[in-house]
Amino acid sequence: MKLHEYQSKELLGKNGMPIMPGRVAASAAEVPEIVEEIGLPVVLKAQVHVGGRGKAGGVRVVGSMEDVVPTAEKILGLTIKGLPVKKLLVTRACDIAKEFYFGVIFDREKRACTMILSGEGGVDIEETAKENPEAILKITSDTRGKIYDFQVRRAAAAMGVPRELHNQFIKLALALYDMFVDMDLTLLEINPLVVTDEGNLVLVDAKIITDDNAMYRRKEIKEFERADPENPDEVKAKEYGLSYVKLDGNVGCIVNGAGLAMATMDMVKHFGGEPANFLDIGGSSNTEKMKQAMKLILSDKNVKSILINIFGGITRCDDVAAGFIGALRSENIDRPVFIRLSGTNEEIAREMLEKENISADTRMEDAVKKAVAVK
Amino acid sequence: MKLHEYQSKELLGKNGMPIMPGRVAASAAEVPEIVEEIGLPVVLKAQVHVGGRGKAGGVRVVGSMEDVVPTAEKILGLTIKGLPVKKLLVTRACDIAKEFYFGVIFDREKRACTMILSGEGGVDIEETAKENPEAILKITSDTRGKIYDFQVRRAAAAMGVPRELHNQFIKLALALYDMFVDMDLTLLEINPLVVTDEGNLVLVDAKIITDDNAMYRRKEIKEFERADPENPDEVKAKEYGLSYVKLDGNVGCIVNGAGLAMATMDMVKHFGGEPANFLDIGGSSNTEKMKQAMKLILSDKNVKSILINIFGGITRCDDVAAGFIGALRSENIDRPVFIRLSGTNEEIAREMLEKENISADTRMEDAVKKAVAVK
Amino acid sequence: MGILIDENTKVLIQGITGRDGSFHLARMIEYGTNVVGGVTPGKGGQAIDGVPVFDTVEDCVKETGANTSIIFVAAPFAPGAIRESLFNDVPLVICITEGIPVKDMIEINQRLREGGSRLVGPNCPGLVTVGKSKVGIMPGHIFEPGPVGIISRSGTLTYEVASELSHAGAGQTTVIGIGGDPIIGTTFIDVLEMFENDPDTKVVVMVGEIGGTDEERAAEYIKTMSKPVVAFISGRTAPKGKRMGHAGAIISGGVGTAESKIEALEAAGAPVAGLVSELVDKVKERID
Amino acid sequence: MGILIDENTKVLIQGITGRDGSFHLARMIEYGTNVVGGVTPGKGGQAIDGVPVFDTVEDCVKETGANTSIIFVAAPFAPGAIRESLFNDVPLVICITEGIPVKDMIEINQRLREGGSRLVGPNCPGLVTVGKSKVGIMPGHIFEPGPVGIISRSGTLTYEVASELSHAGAGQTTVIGIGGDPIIGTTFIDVLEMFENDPDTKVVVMVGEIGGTDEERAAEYIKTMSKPVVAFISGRTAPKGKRMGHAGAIISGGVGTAESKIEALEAAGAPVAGLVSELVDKVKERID
Repeated sequence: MKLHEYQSKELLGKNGMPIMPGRVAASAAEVPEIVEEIGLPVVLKAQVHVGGRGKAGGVRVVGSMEDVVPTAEKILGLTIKGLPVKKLLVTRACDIAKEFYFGVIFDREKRACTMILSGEGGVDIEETAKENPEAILKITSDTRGKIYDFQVRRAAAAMGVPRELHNQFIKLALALYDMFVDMDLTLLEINPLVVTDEGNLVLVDAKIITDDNAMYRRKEIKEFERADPENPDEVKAKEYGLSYVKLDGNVGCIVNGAGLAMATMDMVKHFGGEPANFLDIGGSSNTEKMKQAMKLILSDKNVKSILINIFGGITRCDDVAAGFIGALRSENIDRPVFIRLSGTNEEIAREMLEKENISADTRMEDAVKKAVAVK
Repeated sequence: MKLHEYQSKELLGKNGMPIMPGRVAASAAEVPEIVEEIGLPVVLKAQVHVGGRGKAGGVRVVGSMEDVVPTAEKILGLTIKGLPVKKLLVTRACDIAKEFYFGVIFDREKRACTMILSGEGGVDIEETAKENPEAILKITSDTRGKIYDFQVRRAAAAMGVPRELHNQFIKLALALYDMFVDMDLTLLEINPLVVTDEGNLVLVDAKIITDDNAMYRRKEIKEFERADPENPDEVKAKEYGLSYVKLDGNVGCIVNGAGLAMATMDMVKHFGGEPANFLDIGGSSNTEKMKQAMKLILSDKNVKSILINIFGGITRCDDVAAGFIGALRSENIDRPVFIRLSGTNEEIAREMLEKENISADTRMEDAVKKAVAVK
Repeated sequence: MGILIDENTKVLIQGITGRDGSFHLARMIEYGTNVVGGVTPGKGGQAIDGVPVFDTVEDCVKETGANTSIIFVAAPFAPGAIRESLFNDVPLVICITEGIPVKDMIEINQRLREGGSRLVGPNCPGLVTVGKSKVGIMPGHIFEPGPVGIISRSGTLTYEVASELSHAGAGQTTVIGIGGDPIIGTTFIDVLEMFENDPDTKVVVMVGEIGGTDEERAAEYIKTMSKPVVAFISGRTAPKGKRMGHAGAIISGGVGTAESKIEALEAAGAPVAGLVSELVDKVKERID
Repeated sequence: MGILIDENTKVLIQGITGRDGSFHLARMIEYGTNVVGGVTPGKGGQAIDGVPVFDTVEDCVKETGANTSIIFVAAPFAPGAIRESLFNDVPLVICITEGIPVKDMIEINQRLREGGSRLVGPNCPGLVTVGKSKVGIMPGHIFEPGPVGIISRSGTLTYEVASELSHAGAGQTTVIGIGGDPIIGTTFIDVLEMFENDPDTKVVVMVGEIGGTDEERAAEYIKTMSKPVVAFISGRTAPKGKRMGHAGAIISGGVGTAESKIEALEAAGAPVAGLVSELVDKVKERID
């Protein structure tokens, strides 16, 4: 799960990291009070999950009180890369003597955590990585999952952290690394991490992605998602154990297993259709999951036909059938549904469906072709 | 450092471990108020650092209010194995359905931590270890310093913990183990750990020894020592970086290094003397240490002669000489002192001493013989 | 033959008394798997479908001689269950559980490097050596004996592939789902090597998907193999995944897409099918 | 010859700018030790007695080719200093610092088992290969070249023994103090084996003390040695140490006393002296 900048900073602040004071606002009217509290100059930053906010006019420095509300209104009126700006982070501006890039990421290839540091902080870090790779320093955690002060000390010298700030920088980098590990993050990115004119280190922008699988033990982070979800439908789906991504097509897909779900979408495309979504009901199904999946697909007005493709393993076909029959009773299913069932408890499921006069295909291709044919 | 039972229990209680309510008292007059607070019946336990308190009458259960003060007075009047009882732990009595032995110790041979468990709890555990060793279960921490729930689960079954208490027992054992590690202990012994009639686990007696070397990061434990030292002289010595153990002889010894200190004592004995103490001034001496060492030895009225045996390595002979000369000025040195100096900065030291008309031997045997000769 | 499991495999089920554990216990017995015991802490002493339940893996292994463990324990407790099997040197551990946090798997991966056990999964369907032993959640009736070895990162897509191959008369030696999580105990290369050395396997099917670079690495190994490999990659038409900040781009540098996988595999001589039916045709060609 | 260090040893000093580090830097240079660099975090770029100071061990090793590290860092930071040298694969690490908590040493001991470096100490005086290199805090003038190898758990008692042997004309190959802490990197047996294989060492002196069972274990090894070993055990008359509860008795079962050590060593053919003068006599007998 991706946190908003303001949520990331709240988390960083709670963990004692150096951030400028600030608060989030949902309307321009709330902003002056916040500015009174933290003092001018301030930065107003659009809270949307896309890059390039600055270039789109979503980040502005305001130096006088009279400009606060008009600027806030301007930003809240923006739509950046298709996303309307609904919230604004108001934060005290800080002067910047030098900018660094700091990140920690779960490194899939190394099966470890990698800290990434660069003296060339700012928006063009990916460019730097390509064109000047030696300006990017990487420290990968060892067999004990640790990164050591002496490793960061070398990096600090190499990336040009002023010598008198080395100890402060090492302490901060290791504290951020510990937070990454302790909070089950998969990405923690500070860009830029700045040195102010007074010689303090401040985290100016922050991006956090969490490990969804660990949220059962990270209630404090889960709260962020509830409070301000990136995509409400996807979050709701997740609560029921469904993995859902909305797309632009018109064939609604309900599949068990991510691989089969992707193969189903590939096949829908192959036969000329366009999937309306990715939806994996996951393993170990229960009837409620299936009902919620139907509800979710039906709520998408673009959907013209619904394709249910189940190959039971740990998911039992009878659970799926029971869920579908439940949905049949409670929901208004106003679009054609094509079902394919194979695998665990397939026979029981077929019997249940036959009683409702519903037939189900045995082979995936048959059901996909029928669903795609609906125009 | 060895904690008193009442201190051990305070530490256990603070860490959420199940102990009976209670408090320590330094006089019989304080006891009734404590009993009012925690309720009858109570156990009154002498707080002395020796085994066999029970047999000596130092542990008594009191069931009625009128017996409280007389019993407390009786215990406070005891001297157990030479130690006068100065404090009393007043604790609520608990009924005992079953007794277990539980310990964690730093295991020098294995260079690891070992948990020791037995269904045969109580005073005779060492007897059990000898005669019925299979009744003693040992779990040694693995290469990661961990002990696992599944290991304790097997032990719980083997030692006869009632099945319905297995989960509670495992949780408690692992919490005690974590506390042992987190608090830098070298011994944590609960004997007995009891199951009450109501089926609760309670820690009835507790012994804790801490790692002196880790006290710089365990301030909360260091406080215990300050508040109620086992041996005030030894504690004071430790504060100056001296390692001191009082003995019964009359040759006061000041030596650098534990090995040389022991060899010096062996030699004193060999030539017919009796060392008054073990005193290692440690490495990296400073002049203050030497002065404090002199003060400590002089305060022992049994001391007839003082032997200073220094072989400088990291300890520099000139520092020792300066400290001795300082003591000469500030203390009343009323007994003969014999000095042996060799090693680092020996020449400088000799010069310094010569100016004070003090001579020092070069070889250990010479100084030892002189010190022993004083009667 | 086949790989990893056969008629001598003695299976213990961790989480045997749970909904999934007990259900698949019955399915495995039905298939002919030699399930010798189960573990559910606190429930030792019971029996379920005639199989004894123990409190700990150590007890179970000592009593039954189990040499393979399958884990049906809920995600918060699954890392502990894996550790328990590794601690007791169970040679083969199969973890069905999905949803284990990455942090736990980093640590378990380290333990695997230090010890002698093999982990399959987590978040995998397990494996079957056709006609001999099934240690997993795959529906048993879809497999037929034959010369094809299947390795897959997916669960249900594996069933789809196996089922279609069976229908087409292309039976299997061993079918193994290695799991789709970022950190898994057994990778494509490990299994490719086993199939390369298995005399009964004539053709290998490798089912991959977008994400990670395991397929690209497998392609390097395929170049050295004597047996034909046919691949399938799902997610060709999937929308691009969510970006992992700049750090993700710095670390991965653009690999892991369907295109990069297909390119690597075809360059290694392994044709990549886009539909299961196409895969079946390619496999049949190589059997004959 | 001698063991562990010689004229090719390139020494780096961790904590070179501290009181003890800078003092013993000068003493080591005086002895002829090839000190090539030092490390004090935050003080890189300076030079002290002509020796360059670096911020990290990695920098120092890369610049100077140092192959031996000696640590003078205060106890709270000493475990980190050891880790840094181990992390950078410095082959020989000598830790002078005393007072390191047991918990840290348990972890460092584990790292030593995993890696290829050797640690001597902590809480040790270091070592000297007479006339060639001194890496430690021993006073250099007390040693004379000769055929005796000395291993000791003690610091100053080692000087006593070496000094008396030198006076008596029994010079040394290498003198090493392994440290008196409960967990040390290099044990009696490790060093006995090195002396056994060192052609220049004719007689080995082993200085032990009460506590632990390293002397008892060493006795087992001594049985297999071709060279004579003479031992000294201090603490024969020391009062019994503080009891470590019942647990201590259960774990140790009565070994570790002077009596048990003397008995084990004499049974292994190593005479045990009670006074240094007696030790000197026994060594002289075995040289001649």
